[in-house]
Amino acid sequence: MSTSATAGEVQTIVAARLLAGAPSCFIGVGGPSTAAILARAIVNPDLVLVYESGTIGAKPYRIPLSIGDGELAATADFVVPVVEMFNYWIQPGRIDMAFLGAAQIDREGSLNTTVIGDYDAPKTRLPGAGGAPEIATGCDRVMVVAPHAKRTFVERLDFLTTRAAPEAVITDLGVLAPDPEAGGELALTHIHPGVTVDAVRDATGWELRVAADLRTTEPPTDEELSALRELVAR
Amino acid sequence: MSTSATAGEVQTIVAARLLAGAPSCFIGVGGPSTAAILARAIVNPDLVLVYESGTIGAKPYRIPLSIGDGELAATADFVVPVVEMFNYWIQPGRIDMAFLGAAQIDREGSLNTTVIGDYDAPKTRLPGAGGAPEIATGCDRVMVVAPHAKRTFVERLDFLTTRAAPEAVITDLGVLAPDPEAGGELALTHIHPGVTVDAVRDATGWELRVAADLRTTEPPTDEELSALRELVAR
Amino acid sequence: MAEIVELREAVAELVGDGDSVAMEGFTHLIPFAAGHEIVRQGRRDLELIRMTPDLVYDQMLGMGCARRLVFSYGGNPGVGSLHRFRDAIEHGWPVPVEIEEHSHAGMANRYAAGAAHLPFGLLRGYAGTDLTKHTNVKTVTCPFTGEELAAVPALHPDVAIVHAQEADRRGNVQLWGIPGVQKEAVLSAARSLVTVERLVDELVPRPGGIVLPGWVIDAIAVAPRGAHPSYAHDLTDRDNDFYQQWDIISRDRDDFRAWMDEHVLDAEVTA
Amino acid sequence: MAEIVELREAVAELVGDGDSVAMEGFTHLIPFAAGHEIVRQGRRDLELIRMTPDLVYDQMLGMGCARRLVFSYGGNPGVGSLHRFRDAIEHGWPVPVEIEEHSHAGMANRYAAGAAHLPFGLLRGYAGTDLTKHTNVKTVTCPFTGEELAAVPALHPDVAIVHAQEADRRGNVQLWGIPGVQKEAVLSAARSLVTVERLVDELVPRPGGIVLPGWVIDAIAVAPRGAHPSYAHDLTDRDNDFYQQWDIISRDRDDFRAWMDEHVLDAEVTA
Repeated sequence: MSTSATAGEVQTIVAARLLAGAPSCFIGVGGPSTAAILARAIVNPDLVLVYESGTIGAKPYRIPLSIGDGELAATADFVVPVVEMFNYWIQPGRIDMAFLGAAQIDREGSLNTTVIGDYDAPKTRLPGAGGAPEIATGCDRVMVVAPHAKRTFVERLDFLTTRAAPEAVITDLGVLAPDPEAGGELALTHIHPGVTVDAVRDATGWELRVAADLRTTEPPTDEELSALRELVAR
Repeated sequence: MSTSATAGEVQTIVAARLLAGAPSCFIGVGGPSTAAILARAIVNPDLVLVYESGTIGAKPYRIPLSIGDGELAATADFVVPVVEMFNYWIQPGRIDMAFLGAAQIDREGSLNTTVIGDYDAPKTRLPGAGGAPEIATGCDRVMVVAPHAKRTFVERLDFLTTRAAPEAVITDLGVLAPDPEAGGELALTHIHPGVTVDAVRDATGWELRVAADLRTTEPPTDEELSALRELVAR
Repeated sequence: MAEIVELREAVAELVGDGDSVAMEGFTHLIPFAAGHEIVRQGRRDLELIRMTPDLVYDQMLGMGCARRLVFSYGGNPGVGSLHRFRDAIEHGWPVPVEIEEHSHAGMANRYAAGAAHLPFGLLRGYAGTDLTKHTNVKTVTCPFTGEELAAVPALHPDVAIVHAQEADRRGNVQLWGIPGVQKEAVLSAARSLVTVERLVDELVPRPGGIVLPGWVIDAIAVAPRGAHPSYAHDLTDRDNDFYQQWDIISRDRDDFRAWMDEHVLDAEVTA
Repeated sequence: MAEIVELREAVAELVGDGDSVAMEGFTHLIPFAAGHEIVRQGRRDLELIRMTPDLVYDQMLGMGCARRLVFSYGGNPGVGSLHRFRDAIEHGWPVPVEIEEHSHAGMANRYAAGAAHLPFGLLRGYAGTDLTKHTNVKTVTCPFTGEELAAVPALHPDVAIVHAQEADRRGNVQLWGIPGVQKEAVLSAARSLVTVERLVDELVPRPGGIVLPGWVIDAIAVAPRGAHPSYAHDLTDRDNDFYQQWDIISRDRDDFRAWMDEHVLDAEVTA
């Protein structure tokens, strides 16, 4: 690998590593999808990928643009209707882990994907809930993947779309996790190589706690980075 | 056809005739199944046969012993799980007509298939409800097929399994239908050829009303009878 | 993740005295081999759950395996009575059996609620029947329309047992033909056992095929013809003659016991 | 019984101004051809219902067809915003649009309740979210456990429109691949239209195939490539490039209108 990893690449690789050992993972669109597909390549070849379109056990060769690309259905162990997906698979907690994204996250880890500004007179109308509220309550473990910025990590959500209690929030600057000694408030537990704590604090809209044993993320290995780049290039 | 029709054959043929023009028919085990399959042969080739095992549009060549014989699934337009059958097809009234049997029928047309004697100390324990309670309320039109006897046509049911309001009750002696002038009580509207009104009254456990315009059933034609016998012989 | 084991071992591991056991298969794919193994292992005090008890529960009731039966249609389909079922309920032979009965729609929605981890299922049902006085059904009021609907409690068996055509070597199962409530039974249960006609290297998706992934199953056991006298669509035929013979075999207690001795208790396990 | 008719005729017959219209297809089999025909016929004041509005409703909203939108995820999947959807909600352009939004689980259960002719659907959902203040969701209490659950009102659209791979000449439809909520949409609606890639003499059952019988469908119209830029599994591919181009085409009101003029309003109907 000639060039070093970008912040986004580190974020995706760190997210993928967290899937080691997970039996199954529920995937939304965008960044989380790349991380989960990468996880199958680098840490967890048996990971069952579940997309809310109804494809269970999909084995995509390329990163799909949508959660319903044809390759997902073609490579799935089985495909179920949406009603069955939510009622028989997500709601009972059969899918171990979920990767979610968000436009806003608060210090508890709750998410906004609905609106920036007032609901009835929005500044920016976002897509809305999708499957997230019930995925977050149905899956045992929730991971959030989001870019680290003040407008994303906010003191107060404009709208609470999804009450999540993420085990980890993986950003392009570091990793946040609930601090049991602070009532579960998200605290910085890892910073990515080359990132300073001040930079993370500056990109966070609340007074960010830092874990006593703050660590630096293990840098991407050549194998991880080349697997990711090869996947993205397909 | 050398021999004349038996009472049972007349009953089946009369039941089959009532299916003329019906789009779809729900079928329990036993006699009603034969009538519905016969209907496809003699009066209604497009009749959609629906069995509670989940087979919709079955086209059995032989009379199945059970409602789940392999031929039903093999010839069906489609097959659905039991939950879907009851929730998406029966409950919303998508199946036009139902044929039900019973061990006891009262003058309102309600049915007992649960128990003879006391529920907690039964004289005869019967199979129970099966699909009948919801089939009777889901389907627009209900027909009951039962042998005519005092122990079947009773003043008072030992157990009300299915609240039905049958359009017709087809027996081996005649046909009963609700009399609007008697609050919907079942009255004798047809007697089969060779049967007397007294014989029907004697075989009924309540004071049976007789319709003012009582008619004699049109005798089975040679075509009907040979179609039935051919079907039974297969 | 499903382990592929001997039927004997699977039953010993998964089915204990006093367990609630749901063995499903609606006319098709009835898990007789597993039922016989439970009889051979002498399980007692089971709560047996099944929409249509059929011959498999007639046999288990007649052998005294159950303290309780939950069902919706206890007949020999197209033939008549289930004599052991009747004898158990009418005369408590060989042991008294408590019953809880529902309609098919009620049972199906109980399984569906169990599979969805909802506490109850919702239907228009049981209206105006005597069933409501004798079974576990309540009403809920629609918060939008005020309409009253029937509510049935979710089923959560300790063990579900179903039979299927095939499993792959990773324990994924495919069944096709009449699908019944097998998926719901497995998903509603705490543990599950699937007996299969055959193992295959790879499941080839079939029209009407239903897949149960290995990660919702505890054990797979190979039991060829394990649904007899029921059947496995495309592989075996329903033995309608046997269903008719059963009416005679099962009518008398001694004849029944003799048949069970010969064909079940003393039988070589084939798999 | 389904009649096989021209798409133009089907839309004229089945979709009226002010109707509630559910056009389903979860990423796959989105009925674009029917959406374009509705635009060409100048329908107004529709209540548009769809879990994922996608480009098809972005186009219809931008053309001013709707007074109301019921949905659960209004994004361009994998790309970003739906600009016409945003403009309609943020600025009321070209006409104000009232919204009612749910979660996917809520919408799916609303369709399922509609298909089952139940007044409401039941789920563990919406808990602790601001959605409850802004949408139509209530609670019911389990009569067995006392647990509070979310209740969502059944959907009963005036018309459902879906796209499928094929129909036979009697109007029976088969679709396969990602099945979405198409069956529930059709079964919950008072009327239904299915556009298909092709007519066949006989439906050959497919793995994963879902059959909708002709007797629950009002009209079938042949519309080859009628899901583009969505797709019909095994027959056409998703046009991911177009989904990305749409982000640019739809950003500006004039560009959007020009594109719609050229590709929809002035387009020759192909079927």
